[in-house]
Amino acid sequence: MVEEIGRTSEGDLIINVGPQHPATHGVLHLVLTLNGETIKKVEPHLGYIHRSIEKMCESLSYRQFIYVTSRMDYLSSHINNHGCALCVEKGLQVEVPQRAQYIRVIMDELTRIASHELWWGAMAMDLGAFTPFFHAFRERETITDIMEKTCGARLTMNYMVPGGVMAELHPDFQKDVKSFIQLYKSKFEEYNELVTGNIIFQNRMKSVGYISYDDAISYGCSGPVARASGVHCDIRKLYPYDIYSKVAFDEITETGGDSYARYLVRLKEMTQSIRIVEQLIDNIPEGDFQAKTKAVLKLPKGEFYQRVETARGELGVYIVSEGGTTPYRIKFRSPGFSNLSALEHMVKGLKIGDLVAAMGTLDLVIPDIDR
Amino acid sequence: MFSLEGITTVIHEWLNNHFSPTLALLTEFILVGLAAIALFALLGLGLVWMERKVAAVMQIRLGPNRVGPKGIFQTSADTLKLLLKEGLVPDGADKFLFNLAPLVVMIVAMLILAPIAFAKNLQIWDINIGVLYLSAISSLSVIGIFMAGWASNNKYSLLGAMRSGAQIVSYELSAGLSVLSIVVMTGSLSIRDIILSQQNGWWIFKAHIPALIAFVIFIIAVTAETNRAPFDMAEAESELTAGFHTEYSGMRFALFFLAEYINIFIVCAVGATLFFGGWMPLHIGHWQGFNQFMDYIPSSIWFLGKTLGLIFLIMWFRWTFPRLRIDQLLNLEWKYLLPISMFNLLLMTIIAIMGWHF
Amino acid sequence: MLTEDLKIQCTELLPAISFEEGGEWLNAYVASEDLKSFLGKLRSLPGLEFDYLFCLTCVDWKTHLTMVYHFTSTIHRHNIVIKAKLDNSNPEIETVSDIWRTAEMLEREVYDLFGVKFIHHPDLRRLIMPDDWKGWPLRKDYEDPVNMIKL
Amino acid sequence: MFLKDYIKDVYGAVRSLLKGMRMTGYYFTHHKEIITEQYPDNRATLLLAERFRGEVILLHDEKNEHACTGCSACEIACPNGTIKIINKFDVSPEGKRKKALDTFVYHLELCTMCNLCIVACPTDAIKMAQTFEHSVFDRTKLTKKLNNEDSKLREGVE
Repeated sequence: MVEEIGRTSEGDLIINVGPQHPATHGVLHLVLTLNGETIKKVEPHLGYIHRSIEKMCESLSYRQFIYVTSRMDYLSSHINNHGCALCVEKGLQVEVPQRAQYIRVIMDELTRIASHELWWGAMAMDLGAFTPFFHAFRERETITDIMEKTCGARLTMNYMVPGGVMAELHPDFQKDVKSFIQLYKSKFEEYNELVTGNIIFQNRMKSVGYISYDDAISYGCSGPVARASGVHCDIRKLYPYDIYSKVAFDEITETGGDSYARYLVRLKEMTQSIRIVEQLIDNIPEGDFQAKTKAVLKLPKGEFYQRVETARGELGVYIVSEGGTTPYRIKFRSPGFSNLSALEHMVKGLKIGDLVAAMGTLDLVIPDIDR
Repeated sequence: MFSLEGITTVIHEWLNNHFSPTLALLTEFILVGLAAIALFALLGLGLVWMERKVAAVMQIRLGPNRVGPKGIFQTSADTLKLLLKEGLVPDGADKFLFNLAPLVVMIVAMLILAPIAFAKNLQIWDINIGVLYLSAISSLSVIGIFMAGWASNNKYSLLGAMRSGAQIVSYELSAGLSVLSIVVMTGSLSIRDIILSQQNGWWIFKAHIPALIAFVIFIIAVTAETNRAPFDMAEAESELTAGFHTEYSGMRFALFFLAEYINIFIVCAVGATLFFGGWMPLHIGHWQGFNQFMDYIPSSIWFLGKTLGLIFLIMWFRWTFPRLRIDQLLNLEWKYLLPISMFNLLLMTIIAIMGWHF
Repeated sequence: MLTEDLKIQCTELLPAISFEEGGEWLNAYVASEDLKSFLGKLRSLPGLEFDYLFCLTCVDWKTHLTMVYHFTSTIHRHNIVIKAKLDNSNPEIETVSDIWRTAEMLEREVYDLFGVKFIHHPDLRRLIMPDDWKGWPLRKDYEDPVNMIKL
Repeated sequence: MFLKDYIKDVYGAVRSLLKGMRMTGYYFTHHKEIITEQYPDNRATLLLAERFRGEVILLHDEKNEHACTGCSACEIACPNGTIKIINKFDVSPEGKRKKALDTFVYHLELCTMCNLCIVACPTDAIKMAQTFEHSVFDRTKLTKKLNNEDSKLREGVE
């Protein structure tokens, strides 16, 4: 007969969500303690896709380690690479040509849109609506096509190198990006009709997974998660890198702090990214796409820290150099890791369905958390 | 002209002429049973294919398109695959109940077929309490789901079964009330009488806005009762992986899967019967010419057309809406649907008493 | 607040503090036993209010370990890096997870990969590696012939 | 007042749901919007971007000559040990020993298509090919020798 296993002494149900579960988008493993449908405790178990990237990077040269970082947060691989390249440049004190800076920022923003598109579809799927996923992929596919033409890959591009970018832009690049902007603008209203305005969606997301301003800071949340609680934490605004100081865009903040606020922040961020791309796409200056660097890069002895804003939040690249050709120690401060730590605080006392809704709007990418 | 009308009468007379009455009756039993099973298989396969196609086009995809023209045999191939698969029973499962559960769900789905009129004079069992029978039997399927959830020895299954129980018990109420509003109009529980009462127009047109409201509530409630998105709390694959049938594989899973589609067919057939006149062609008051023209279309086509239309509506819901949360689901029933349908029943009663309908 | 002012204020709070030149932000070395009380003051004193711990990590220098804390203030927008040297053989330090909640997970990660014991940590277990894993993978002397492939 | 809000709630909810249904209904009736690519069937018309990184190839011209001097720059640049250059020493007619490529070993199973070797190559001897259907049943087939039999260094390439 059915045995009583997996229960606490109080009779609560312990349930494993993951490592193979549709809502965890990868191999996250959450151990839930449930009282009926109500969540009493959430305990993340990590490491199912841990590759020890930090240790790997210790044996790779400064040119080589950048490609590995595409495999952390694979949805914003350009931005990861960008952060690493910037950190190495900071150590080398290389001036990156204007053209390369423009290209980098355009690529970053396209990546951000692509990442948010995927999040939008996947989150709708978490909540039980399948159709948005495919609609989101239609637009995302256009971006990956643009990336493929210029960078040669669709997901893990490895396009940013210390000193600039790896290759010249594809001749069709500007045309393609403009046609993408057209497509995006024509389809954006659909997102609101299909998801944002829908009463079921709103009820599923409003006042779910609430995190206050102070808690968001204490938990080290960053990116859209913190901005939905009203924290100003957009690295692009606070510590501008490359040409972000020259472009006009708004830092989106909401005050709701719940899943719906996080949803709105991401949705509005896509529009802001489009705005940035529109400003830059016609004004890419002529010039080199890469600064002259030595064949073998050597960082001076010291510590270098670079913060960039990925689609999920603040990525920190911390390089400790001993003056050699490889980093002595490298640490990636991943946004998902800190955002995940706030999950238990968000969903305690809510239902299982809310866990999925809250997790969906955290936009977790598991390789980013495990590294 | 192609028609299923009177086909039963022909068979009945032929059998009675050639065999003794007992043997004839027995043969009829067997024939009906076989027909029901065949219908089952066909409907299941057809509806799964339809669902996949509808979903695909709404999701700007092509859907199944490799096995047969337009992928029409895809579902047969899938069923064949499921038949050949090993049916696993998890460790610590209650084996007897585990095996029984899909059968219960299946048998319940089959039982409801009995009073449904597929065409003029084509009805398995013209029972005088048809509507009552339908609502009574349809709520039995929750027992099968409960069994599956309990016997699987899996916490996801258990949660799914618990949700399903809460859901079906609640939504049974408003489904029953909206069915009752049509019963009030006709004054009969028999499916045959209900259809005949729509001789001069369907109830959804004849009984003004209250009938429309009753219909909307009915569709919402039956979507919930059949565990379909946006009310698929029992499955909720992004929350409970697959809910009550997480541990099922092979043929047992196929039975659950088929039963889901049969249930959709049945509730849509009931909806078509109550609100759209079943096999009754579209008649408008005293427009003799128009009515006669409509009669040329066979009654079976009318019935199937209406039912498929409603099935499409339910599929449309599924591929548009996200899932509700369990407490919101119950809120919707107890705070919105139930009060509205009770008020609506009152209105319908007044309309029926005063004779304000056409 | 400017780096110089920060320096003065930190020296007032803790005379034993020593600073490291170079680097983008103010780098300060604190003895490991003073760390907890010092960080508590950094968090709460008006004018400092380093409320955002954005990076917590450890560096293995073969002779010793160094805990590295990166702080920023969301109110004043100034940054500081606090470091604390730890003994190589028995690294121990007070947890800061009661001041910054994010430290709970980050300290678990550091414990997992470097073997630093955080005193009074609410739930100090392995986070990424399996529970029965032997050794501290990110230490420089760690050897794993199976999983580490030397090119 | 309460009743008014209640009706307003219900109306707003139904409206928002109908909006969503209008959207999916639009796609149901507009089959032109379908974006499915029928992959194995459209191989003939499938166009890959010319920079797509499928695998590393060593370029040979019609005279079976390549431009690889065997300098091992790609081997050093590779982060994964994907490339192994094995050199031999040709003896020129004047009796001088000259380094030349013997075997260009390429481990496709280790390659991450990062393009660093292509960038590192001083003579543009290697490039990325657009092939992408790499799956095989035997892992050893993924270890490839990139230079053709009897191929030699192109004249004038140093």
